[in-house]
Amino acid sequence: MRYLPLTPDDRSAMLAAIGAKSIDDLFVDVPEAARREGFVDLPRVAGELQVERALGAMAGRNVAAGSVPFFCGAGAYKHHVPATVDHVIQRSEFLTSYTPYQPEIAQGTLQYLYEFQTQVANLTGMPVANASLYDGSTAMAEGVLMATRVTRRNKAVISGGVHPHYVAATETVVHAVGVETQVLPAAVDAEADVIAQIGPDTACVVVQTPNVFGTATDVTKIAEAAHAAGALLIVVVTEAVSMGLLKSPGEMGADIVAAEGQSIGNALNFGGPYVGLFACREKLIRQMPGRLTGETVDADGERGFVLTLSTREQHIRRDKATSNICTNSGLCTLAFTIHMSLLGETGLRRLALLNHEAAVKTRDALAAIPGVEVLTPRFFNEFAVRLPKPASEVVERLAEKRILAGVPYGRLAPAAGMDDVLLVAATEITTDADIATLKSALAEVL
Amino acid sequence: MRYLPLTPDDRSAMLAAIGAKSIDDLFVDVPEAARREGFVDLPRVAGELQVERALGAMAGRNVAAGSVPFFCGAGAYKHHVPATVDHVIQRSEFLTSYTPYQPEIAQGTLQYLYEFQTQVANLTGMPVANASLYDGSTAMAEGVLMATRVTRRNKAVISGGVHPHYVAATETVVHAVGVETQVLPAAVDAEADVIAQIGPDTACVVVQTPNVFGTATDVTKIAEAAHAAGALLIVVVTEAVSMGLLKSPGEMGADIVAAEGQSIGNALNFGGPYVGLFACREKLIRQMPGRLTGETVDADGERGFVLTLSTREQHIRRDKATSNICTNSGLCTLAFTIHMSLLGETGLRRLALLNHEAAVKTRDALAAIPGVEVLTPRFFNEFAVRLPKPASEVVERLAEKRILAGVPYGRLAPAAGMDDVLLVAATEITTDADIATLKSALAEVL
Amino acid sequence: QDEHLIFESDGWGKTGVDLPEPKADGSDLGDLVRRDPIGLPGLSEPEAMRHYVRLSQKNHAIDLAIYPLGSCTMKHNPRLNEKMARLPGFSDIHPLQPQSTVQGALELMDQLAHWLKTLTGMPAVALSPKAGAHGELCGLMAIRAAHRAAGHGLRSDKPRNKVLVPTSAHGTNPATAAFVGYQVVEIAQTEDGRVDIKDLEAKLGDDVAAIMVTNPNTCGLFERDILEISRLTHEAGAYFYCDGANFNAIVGRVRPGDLGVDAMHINLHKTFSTPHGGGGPGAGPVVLSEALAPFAPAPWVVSGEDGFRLEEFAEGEAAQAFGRLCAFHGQMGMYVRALSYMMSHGSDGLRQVAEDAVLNANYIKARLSDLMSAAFPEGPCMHEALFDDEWLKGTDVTTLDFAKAMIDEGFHPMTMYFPLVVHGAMLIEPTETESKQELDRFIEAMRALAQAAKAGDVERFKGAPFHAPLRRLDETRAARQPVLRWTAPEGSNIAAE
Amino acid sequence: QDEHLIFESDGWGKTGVDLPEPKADGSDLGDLVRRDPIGLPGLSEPEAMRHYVRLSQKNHAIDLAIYPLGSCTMKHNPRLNEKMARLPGFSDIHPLQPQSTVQGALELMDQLAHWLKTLTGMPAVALSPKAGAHGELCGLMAIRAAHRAAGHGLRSDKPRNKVLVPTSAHGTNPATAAFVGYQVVEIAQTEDGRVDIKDLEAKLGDDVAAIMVTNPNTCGLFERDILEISRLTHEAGAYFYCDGANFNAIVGRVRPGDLGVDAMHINLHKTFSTPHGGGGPGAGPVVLSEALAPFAPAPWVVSGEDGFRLEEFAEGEAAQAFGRLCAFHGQMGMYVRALSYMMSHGSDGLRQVAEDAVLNANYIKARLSDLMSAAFPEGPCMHEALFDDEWLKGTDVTTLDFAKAMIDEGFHPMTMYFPLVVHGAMLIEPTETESKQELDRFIEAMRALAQAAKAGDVERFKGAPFHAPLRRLDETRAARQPVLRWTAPEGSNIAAE
Repeated sequence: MRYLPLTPDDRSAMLAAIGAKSIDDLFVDVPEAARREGFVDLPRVAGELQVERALGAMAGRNVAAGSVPFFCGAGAYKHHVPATVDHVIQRSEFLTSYTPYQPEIAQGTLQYLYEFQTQVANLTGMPVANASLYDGSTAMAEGVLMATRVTRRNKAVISGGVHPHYVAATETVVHAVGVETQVLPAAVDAEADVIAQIGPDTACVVVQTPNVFGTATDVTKIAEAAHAAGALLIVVVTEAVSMGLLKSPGEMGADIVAAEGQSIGNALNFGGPYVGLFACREKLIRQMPGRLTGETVDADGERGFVLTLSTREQHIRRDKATSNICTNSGLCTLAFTIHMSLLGETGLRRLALLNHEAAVKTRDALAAIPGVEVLTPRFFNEFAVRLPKPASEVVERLAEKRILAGVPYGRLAPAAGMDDVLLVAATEITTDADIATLKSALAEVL
Repeated sequence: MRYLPLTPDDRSAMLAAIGAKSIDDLFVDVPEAARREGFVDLPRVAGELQVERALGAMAGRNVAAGSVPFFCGAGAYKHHVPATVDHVIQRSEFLTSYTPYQPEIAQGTLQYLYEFQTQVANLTGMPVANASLYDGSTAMAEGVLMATRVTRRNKAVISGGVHPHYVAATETVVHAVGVETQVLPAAVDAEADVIAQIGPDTACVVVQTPNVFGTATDVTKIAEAAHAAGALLIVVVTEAVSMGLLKSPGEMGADIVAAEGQSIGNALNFGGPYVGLFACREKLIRQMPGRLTGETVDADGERGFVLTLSTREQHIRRDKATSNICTNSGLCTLAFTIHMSLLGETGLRRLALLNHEAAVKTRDALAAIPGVEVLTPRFFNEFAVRLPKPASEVVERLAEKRILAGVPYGRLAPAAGMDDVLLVAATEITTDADIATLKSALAEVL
Repeated sequence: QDEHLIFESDGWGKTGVDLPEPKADGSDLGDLVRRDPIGLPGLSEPEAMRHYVRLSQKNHAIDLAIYPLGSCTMKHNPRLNEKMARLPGFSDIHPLQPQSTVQGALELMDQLAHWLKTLTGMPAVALSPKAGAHGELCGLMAIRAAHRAAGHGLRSDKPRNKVLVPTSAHGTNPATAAFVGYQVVEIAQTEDGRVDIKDLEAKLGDDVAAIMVTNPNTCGLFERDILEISRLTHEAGAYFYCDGANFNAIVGRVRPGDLGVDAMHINLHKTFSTPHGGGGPGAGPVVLSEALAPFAPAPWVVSGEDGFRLEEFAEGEAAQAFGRLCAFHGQMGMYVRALSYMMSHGSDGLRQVAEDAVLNANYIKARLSDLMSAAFPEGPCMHEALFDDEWLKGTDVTTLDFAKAMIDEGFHPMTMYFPLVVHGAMLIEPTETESKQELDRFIEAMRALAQAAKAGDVERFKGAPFHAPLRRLDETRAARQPVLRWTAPEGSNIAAE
Repeated sequence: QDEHLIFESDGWGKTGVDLPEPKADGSDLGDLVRRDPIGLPGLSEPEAMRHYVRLSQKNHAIDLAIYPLGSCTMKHNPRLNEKMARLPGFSDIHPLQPQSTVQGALELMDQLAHWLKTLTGMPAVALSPKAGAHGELCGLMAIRAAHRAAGHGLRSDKPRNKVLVPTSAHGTNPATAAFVGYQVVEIAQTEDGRVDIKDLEAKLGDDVAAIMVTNPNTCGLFERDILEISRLTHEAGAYFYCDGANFNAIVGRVRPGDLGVDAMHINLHKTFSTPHGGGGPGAGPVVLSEALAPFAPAPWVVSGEDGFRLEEFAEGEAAQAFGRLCAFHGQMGMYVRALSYMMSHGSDGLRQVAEDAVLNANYIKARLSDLMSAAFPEGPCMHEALFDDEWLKGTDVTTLDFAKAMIDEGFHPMTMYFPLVVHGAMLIEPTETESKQELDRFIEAMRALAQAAKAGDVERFKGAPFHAPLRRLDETRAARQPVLRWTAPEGSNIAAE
């Protein structure tokens, strides 16, 4: 087996050095009843060629986003990632290193995490960010928990514009610790309803902008209302590129930002791995979940970086930790950092404008189709339309024509009664030809 | 432009430091008549996405070997290359380094070249090998030139079993320096005719085994005859994997081996870059062309490697050099070395047997088709068949069915009058299903 | 050599990405548009490449030398897996594409599930947990849901509100149990490093929801009484959660299902070699027993006549589950790598993995035990060898010092001060992908260091590392005055926040 | 840290590739089968990975720091190009597939030819030369063929059997000319580093086949009299071969066709950034004038109504050519990379390449000329700055010593002792892909070193490098007692030859 360096001779010599007769001697502690002789019922060792063929066949049965006109979004976006990004993250020294617990020989990882934290803080307009969480949805859950720790209140008010999967993932976790959630009805402009629900028991208000219907909102007033009530404002962002064009959550008064960073540097990957961005106000640092990198000096006074404030974490605090999280999205974080370093402010703003431009073009094209009603008035790169037929049917019909037309809102929330709503996203990869193809095919199937 | 780090501000500051008013000041030595204003008539700067789309479209118009039943050989072979190989050769430290003229900071390159030289020497059964030439065909040309230098004779006898492109490439070069070539008629067992042509003016005899028709020959007798006449024997090998199963050229008495190393570690690449293997007897070292790596010590007595015997080379000897060659196939050499290190003797022998097995199976399948005559009696992984129709027509018809059935000999040598001969190769990638598909499709088009 | 931060480059205003000139200016968004500088430097591609390549060379990596972190399992990461994960048919598909366009992806998830279930002897698996700790969460929530369904929820009359955890457990175990509302009760450990059955028996009762046991445990030992432990647990009406971090030691030889396990997460990076990537991303699928299977979270794949289907919302009995754990379907990129690894090994190769991992660890233990004090000298260890600092007594060298001195020898230190039950613990896990040659090199270096420590060469340890990119770092200072981001120096004219 | 050779590993008998068990045993091949051991160790994949990754870290690379080798042009190698070259539609096609199945590949060759012809202002190009020196061969053979066709072959009555080459030329120029049977005659150089027109005029005559001039030349200077040179050459009935190694200095601003060039090779790695790869593979297409175009070697691409066609054998007028240069169609993998690079830059970006390359070189020259002696202080240089060792006189430090001391500062040395026309030459080429920040870092280090040399800190130079994987190597010993391969130590039981 190509990954196993020991030869039969090595094994014999080593058993002799140990003083064991056979390998079975080393498994004596396993109760006899649980010892398995022979091999489990699965195929035997396979060469690279065989594995490539088997997995290649599976891969071949999927329709890759880059090969067709593509308009899916709803929390995962197809962007172009520079070749440099994927090259660097595959370097042995990044790919095959561990959590940087020994900072003297892990400055590579620690420094890029520090750069990442700074980039995320600046992008979100917040003073500090952590070194990432699993994804945007679990970041939202951690945000709500953190808000309850900070405010010592027990209720989260969640806008109806937040991605239903984010709400579900959050409720799973926060309900477990007894936090109450009040989820407002889904609506394209759901944020308008939030302020009225804030009460003295509200730990936090959670809003998303652009929301799941694409609506971009200035949440400054919601922040003011939350703060007036002693609650925190959590802003969720599922499309990180939007912050290159839209006012940052920090500027609008967010206390905590939970965002999905997949759009920068990371592929669609059928939903994971992604990278959760998490930023907050400075005074909340010690209540933050997850890994943090900080600056310090070494014994010679040279600048260096270390993981810090680990007294919040499970490996030190055990059952008193701020979260049970033990990893971050290391390599996805690196991809984010490199892509963002390449973009810079100039590139990010331009990228954001190109996304917006493509979405506006798409909107204009679809709006011209009889029977299609555009629902979202102000959006970044995604908007909702109402169709005269169930959206999932339409999407399937278009998939047969090799067009991936978007995400039916009903797929995210079957019970919402909005089965005729389709979420349509466009990015810098969307061409005029893609839009024209979508337009004519959609007109045909309606 | 993403590859150009200077900003407009940088440029101004630098011009100021230089004392130039504008960039044009730095081009004053260009005669005015030759200065070009404005841009040449070509497209402007393009982003990664645009370039990927344009080149991706071109790539998409080719039929990749791995996607169809594939039987082409004739000097270039489709083998499976482990993922590790391509990963390592893309490491910055290998990919973006230069010729190792500064050995203190190039030991990575120098050591693998030393390993490569040893592997090639052992594989070919020769005492020494150089650090590679451009490809097998130019290696053969260099071999003939070297033989004329060593023997001070002026004529090369070339077997009719040598790949016609190799002969053409060799004649181009050796005719330029006035070396005479006698190329014997093409025949499946052409080696049988060679001995009779050796004379007192023969500098070298060039034979290929397996030859272009796939025939494997024991050339020991030819070596003896050549040596008896004071000539050198040059053995050409176009399929390096064959040496894992067949007697090595060295064992059979070769003085010089010129081989194509593409089969180990390197992709088909539509014909290049490939890697020329070049090995010879020890006493001929100082007449060798190309780069050589040797062992030495550093100032502290530590073992290290350097480029050596460079007094043979053009940058020192100028018009007295053994060759004008200035590069080697560096990165292809590395790919060869890594793949060979992974294979080891055990893996190489097994790989060779699998190739032979696949070719025998293919032979048996085709032999059963009425009208197909198998011409090659003893072969490694390639053989010739005579078809009842012109081979190029048959190949085109099968290509329409997305089967790449082999190489018509007539494509290599239109004047040889062997247009009905097809060269068919099989390797470890050939499946039973591929063979069955070829068989039934071939039967159909004949 | 100091490598500046990107914020200290001259990249303000530059970009390393060529994009067409946008026609949109965002004016249709009015007030929503961001006006202030964001504070993101841009680098040309050559500068970015060089910056990150330089940084990378400051890292240790498994591709450079043994990385003997006990409990972390740093093994070789095959590049085939990286190549497979990058096939556009896997990497370039959207989680919410029509299912008819992702049949191959669903098949892959189904196949992965099949391999995991077969190897563990368990009937069900929840794939979506995004890391080991997330898997623990998933498992405990399934247990909680099952108890609730049986009338023993946390707010019921007869609440099962305790989780028993051995002292030697990973920190995530108590953290997770507490996280989902359980009271954590520690179980004592015997002198030979196993769960104290007597103590367990005493603490089991109708208020116990589950036990969480790592097996092989964090001392690198197999729990000999594991069948007894699971019997007692089930008799008490509790569930057996197994921390699967060390499954790599037994894969192919022991099926957790045969041990009575009800739920176990599998760290795909530990047993199935998905890359650690400097700390993630991980993946922590959870296998479940018949009893817990109905309480798995959405989504899951079912295979039917017309292909594969992804169930994204629980219906019927499954609606008793607790919902979903994350936005989409989990770590697809890791599924591909793990399946590629499993298919490569096959059932024979995977069994060999466990055997070689255990053999390598015992070899290290055998070769070092004359100089260093094995924490549990009697009997074999499993995949990792545990030493304490007894042997350093009187040398003035601590476990930490010793670890830092290993850096100067070109090795990554072993895990130290974990598990907590052993004083000055040094936990060494070589994994199965180390050759005897590399093990011998490591052992010789360790022996030389141990002799130096005993010989009183204290400065070599106290000052270590001397030959690393940096000397020892001041972690206290970092925590006391946290500096968690770069800020422009005062007086600079950088257009950042 | 010494890294053993693979032959010193314990890999005799191992393999790192899993292959099915062959059913064939080769017995049908009888005597032809190899029986003796070959002598090839095998490594498991983790061992192979580690060995080569460790080795790699002993190399300097452009991705680590500036690599200022004059005349070698070490610039950034975009990874986009690597990605494009690996598209299966390019990397996984056979050179002898039916042409109907490689239309995209032929289109790419056609496109590449179009860009090269347009940028050089030349009507034809031969793509197949496999490196710069191979391109020189191609060009001179075309010239030879043209003279032969005109009755001035080497064996004719009025042979044109001389090639004029300036003293400053690359070694490949005289080597190639001699190789194809020409007598090499050197042309003198003026004090300002250019071709001495008087000397050229004196030597031109009806026995001269060609001149070979590098422009910009190897002193980094543009040949001011280039139009005069080509006029005189053509008047004498000779051809003008231009060594295109330094085309990167003028691309987009000057077209060699406008200078009267008849043939010029283009090192794709220098101007169009295909990776050097530790010494190759290169690629050296040759552009040709109208007069030489009929003498191009096979194969070439023609575009017709029904697509692209590869002509593999010369017919008609083209049959006057000299045949083919190599087995197939040249360095396809490099064509893809070069076209990817050219398309990325576009006509505007390529012009900027030349301007920035020249600007960077002049900046270095300007910033160092007070401490070091520029070989040609007057006027601007082109893409490289040339210094001599005049300024080191009396310091006991040689150019070599200075170069080795640069290693200790983290930089690769510049090219030294070339061109030969300058004493103790130091030829510095930064390329356009260096930022001002990196140039300033380099310049500061160079200045500090220069000051140290002048201050008499000789040991810092004589002993250098001190901070490299190895100290200075004994090259004389290597050449005197050549050890060109590993052999098993006597008495070892290794089953090798």
